[in-house]
Amino acid sequence: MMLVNYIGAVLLLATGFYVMMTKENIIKIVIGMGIIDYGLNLIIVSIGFNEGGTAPIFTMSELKPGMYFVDPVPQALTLTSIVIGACVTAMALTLCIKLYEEYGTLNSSHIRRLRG
Amino acid sequence: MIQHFPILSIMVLFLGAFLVVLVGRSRIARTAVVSAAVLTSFALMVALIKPVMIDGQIISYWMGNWAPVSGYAIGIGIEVDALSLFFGLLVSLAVMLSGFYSFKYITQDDSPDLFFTLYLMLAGGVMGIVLSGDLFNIFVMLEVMTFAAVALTAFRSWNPNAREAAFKYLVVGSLGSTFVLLGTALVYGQCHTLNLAQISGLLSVNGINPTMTFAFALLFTGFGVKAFMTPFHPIAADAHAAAPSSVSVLISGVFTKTGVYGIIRVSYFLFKSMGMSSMQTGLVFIGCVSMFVCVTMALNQHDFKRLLAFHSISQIGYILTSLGLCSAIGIAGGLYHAINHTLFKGLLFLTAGAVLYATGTTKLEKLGGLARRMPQTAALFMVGAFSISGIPPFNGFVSKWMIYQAAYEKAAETGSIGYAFVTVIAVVTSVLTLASFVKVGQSVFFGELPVELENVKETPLSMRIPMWIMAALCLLTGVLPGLMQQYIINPAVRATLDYKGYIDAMMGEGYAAAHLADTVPLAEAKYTFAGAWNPAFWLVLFVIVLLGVTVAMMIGKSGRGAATAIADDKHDTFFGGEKNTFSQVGGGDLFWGFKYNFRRYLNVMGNAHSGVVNDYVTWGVIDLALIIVYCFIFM
Amino acid sequence: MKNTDNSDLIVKCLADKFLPLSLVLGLYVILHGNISPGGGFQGGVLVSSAVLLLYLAYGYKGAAAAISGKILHKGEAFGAICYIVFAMLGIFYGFNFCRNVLFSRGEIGDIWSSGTIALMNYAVGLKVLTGVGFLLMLVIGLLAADPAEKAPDASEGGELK
Amino acid sequence: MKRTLLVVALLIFMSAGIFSVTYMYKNIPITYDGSNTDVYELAHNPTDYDTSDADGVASIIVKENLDKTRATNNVTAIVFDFRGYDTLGESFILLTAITGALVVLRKSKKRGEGAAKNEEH
Repeated sequence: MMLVNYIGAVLLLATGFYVMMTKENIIKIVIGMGIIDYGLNLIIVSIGFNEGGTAPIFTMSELKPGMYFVDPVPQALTLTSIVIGACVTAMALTLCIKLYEEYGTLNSSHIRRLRG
Repeated sequence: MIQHFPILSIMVLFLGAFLVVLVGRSRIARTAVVSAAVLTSFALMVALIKPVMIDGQIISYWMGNWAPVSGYAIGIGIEVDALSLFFGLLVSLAVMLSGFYSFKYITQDDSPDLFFTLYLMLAGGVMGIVLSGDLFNIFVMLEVMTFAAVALTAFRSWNPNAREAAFKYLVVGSLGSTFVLLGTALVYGQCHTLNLAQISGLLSVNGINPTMTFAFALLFTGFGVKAFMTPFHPIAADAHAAAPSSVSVLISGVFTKTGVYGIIRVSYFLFKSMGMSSMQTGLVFIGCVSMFVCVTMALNQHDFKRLLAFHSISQIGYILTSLGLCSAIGIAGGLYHAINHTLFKGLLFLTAGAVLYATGTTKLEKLGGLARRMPQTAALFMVGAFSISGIPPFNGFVSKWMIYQAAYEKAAETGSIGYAFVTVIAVVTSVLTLASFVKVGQSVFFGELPVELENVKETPLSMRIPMWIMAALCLLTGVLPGLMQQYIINPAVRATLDYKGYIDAMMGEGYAAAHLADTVPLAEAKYTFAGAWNPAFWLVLFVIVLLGVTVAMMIGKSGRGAATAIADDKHDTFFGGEKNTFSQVGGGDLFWGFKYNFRRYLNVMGNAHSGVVNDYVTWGVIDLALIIVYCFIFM
Repeated sequence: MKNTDNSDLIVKCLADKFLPLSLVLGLYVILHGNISPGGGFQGGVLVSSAVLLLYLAYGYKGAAAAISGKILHKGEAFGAICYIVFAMLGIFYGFNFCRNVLFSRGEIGDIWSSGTIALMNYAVGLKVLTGVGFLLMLVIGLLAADPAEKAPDASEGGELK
Repeated sequence: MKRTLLVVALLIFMSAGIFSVTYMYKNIPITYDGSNTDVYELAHNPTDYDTSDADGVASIIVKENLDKTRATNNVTAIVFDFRGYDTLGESFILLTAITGALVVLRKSKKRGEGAAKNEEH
């Protein structure tokens, strides 16, 4: 539980939203989505963090009395969420490649055949 | 044995998807695998009607037998109450009918094996959401569903708009997923668990603190994105228009239902915020804005499928409005409308797909007179149009009537003029819906047949059968509302209002009583349904009128001969005196008077639907900010 | 990046040396996923990086000669089916879905001590190494197809060589 | 106009978010207070360890893991056993994304061209 991590995660999310809202290059929009993913992963891992805790693995030789673990559940959630983020990025980039082929530009204000 | 049915009905769809990857190159194997998967899934859902809907049993199923230990749910649970089963039935029915339709429909595209892989993935993801009992699991399945929907939107390689629509859909959809995941993380931080039932029990104990208010706003908005509530609707219009029609059925009839389902779970079960009148007002407001904005946008469209897409969100607005009323009849109306929305919207999209299959275009200006070439499709379209506009013997009337009645009762109960105004908006929206379907019918199925469409043929039988089934269901749910209410709707409404039973079924008897001492009670489950009309009379009247009109037309025809399409001079004055073969008003021009008078409003809306993806994200984030402020003030 | 004629001997030699290493490391991470940090997913990605090594050394043609995209895609579906079947073992044994039915054998820390977890780990490993490998093959295919159509860019090519 | 709305919305999100997480940091107990769980004791005698005063899912999972699944890596045990269904979903996502990439990147064809090809099968 670290306040700095929490606030950092919120700032990362806000940065990602800002990038997605203002940047016209669609690659940058994808980067914004990536930043949001990092913010999410950071906040999930931080929720499970415990000051002084060790990795939640029972390896006999390293275990000493008085040790304690951090919460393993958010780490498992983060593993899933990282993969999902990677899939979002992969899918979005393939679409970007195709859009560039079709429109000859990466500028989102020119990619607007569907409107109104 | 019966407790395995929900998980099997999810896994059968996914297994089918993987088998299609392995054996999908051959058409027979592919058809067999897909049919088996969708039929098995539907059959398993139907088999659950008896125990869950009628006997009132709630199936709780722990993955890997990880039952709760000392009051904490450690594993993932699947929980099927009547509400989940209601949506599960809806989903599997739409998936089955649309799947059978696709076998023939998709032959115009290449690589159908990939199509059916993604199709079954989408279906499985939606089933996973509505049957799941775990918040993070819902997020995971939401992502499966979103990816499959995005990929299917981009599927038509010959449609130049497909990739653009898919990209916008992916960006805005991932925004929604972000909100849901952030909300889930905060809820885990508060409750130390991810099980829906346990969260529901624990949140009342701890009360609603600022973190949970923030989480509620995030979860609500996140599921709102999936339901395409108003600031998020442009992407839905793009996606529907670009996707193959059988996928449009799924996106409109099934995908949006997960958003509705999520909103019900979040606001009725988890946070129980629907007990507060301010939250009810908020949801009703969102619903009203959705239905009005989208129906006016629909009047302005020139593309068949895009128009249908806007209507789809407009009907979602009805569902949200009635759910926001939080009375038994309101919820019943909303759920009834959810069924009807899937049926008539599916039917309309399938007819649009049939038109596209036969003619190769959905532009209203290029079509016309197809009723002569495709009489069955035209008849089916009329059924769908009557249903969506709420003409009595069809199903739209019943649910809309219930929604009007619920809004009016709410107004009488609270004494606020606002809820009476909701009824007015709902009726006006219904009228505008009818108006825009008059436009579509006139410019697609009636009027002059363009020369290019002379040798259009009726669609193949395998595509017409699912449409006829949907039309029959539209009529049946319209004339048998009592039966529907008794066996399908009322159990779901009871389940919606009975969160204590939901918690107890999952966490063990007495858990809810131990934790839910001081809860705000939701609406009491009293059922006072519409009074003095009997759908059977309406059906008889409708048949009589139909027969009369047919007889009159036949008599009239024998008098006038076959010359129905000759030019008549009386229209010439409106068109500069030129003698055309037939004076048809183009599809885009039918409501030019309306458009002219509302040009300022329509200009504003047109600028807002700018097609730039940044703008859509901006509207989304602004909407989130508004909801956050609203929740922090009133919750 | 533009160097698709892969005449670079150093890259080739290093790739030949590193390819087995990366494969072994990835397989190790997959196989020991249940008792040490890592797991099927991470190991799968490590193994699939072999595609990139092949591409760097031998170009798209070399990579495509060694690896077939279709087989990778089918392998991925096969891995997913394996996963579902392992999860369904629970139902066949009379328990619930995802039930770990083969556990309680071996001491804590043994490779077989975790039962179905290990099997699922391997299924996910197979799925990820084929899946990500296939994705990389797709993207590499795009890179390989592009330069022929585009006009040569002097500012980029001149500095890289 | 749009810029102003955008900045205001972002500021609202940031202030509400920071307020919420600060509240969570100060007032809400952490999800898994590890100091209540004697890991050393647990590792040597997993069956008898008592978890009746659990403060969250994690403290039970850490115990149940050694007792029932015998995987030493807690995270892997959660990923594949306690929440194995999520991992299943995650692998579905990967397959969906890859199939989606394949769909998007395939060569674009004219309408109806696929029909002729299908008849061969």
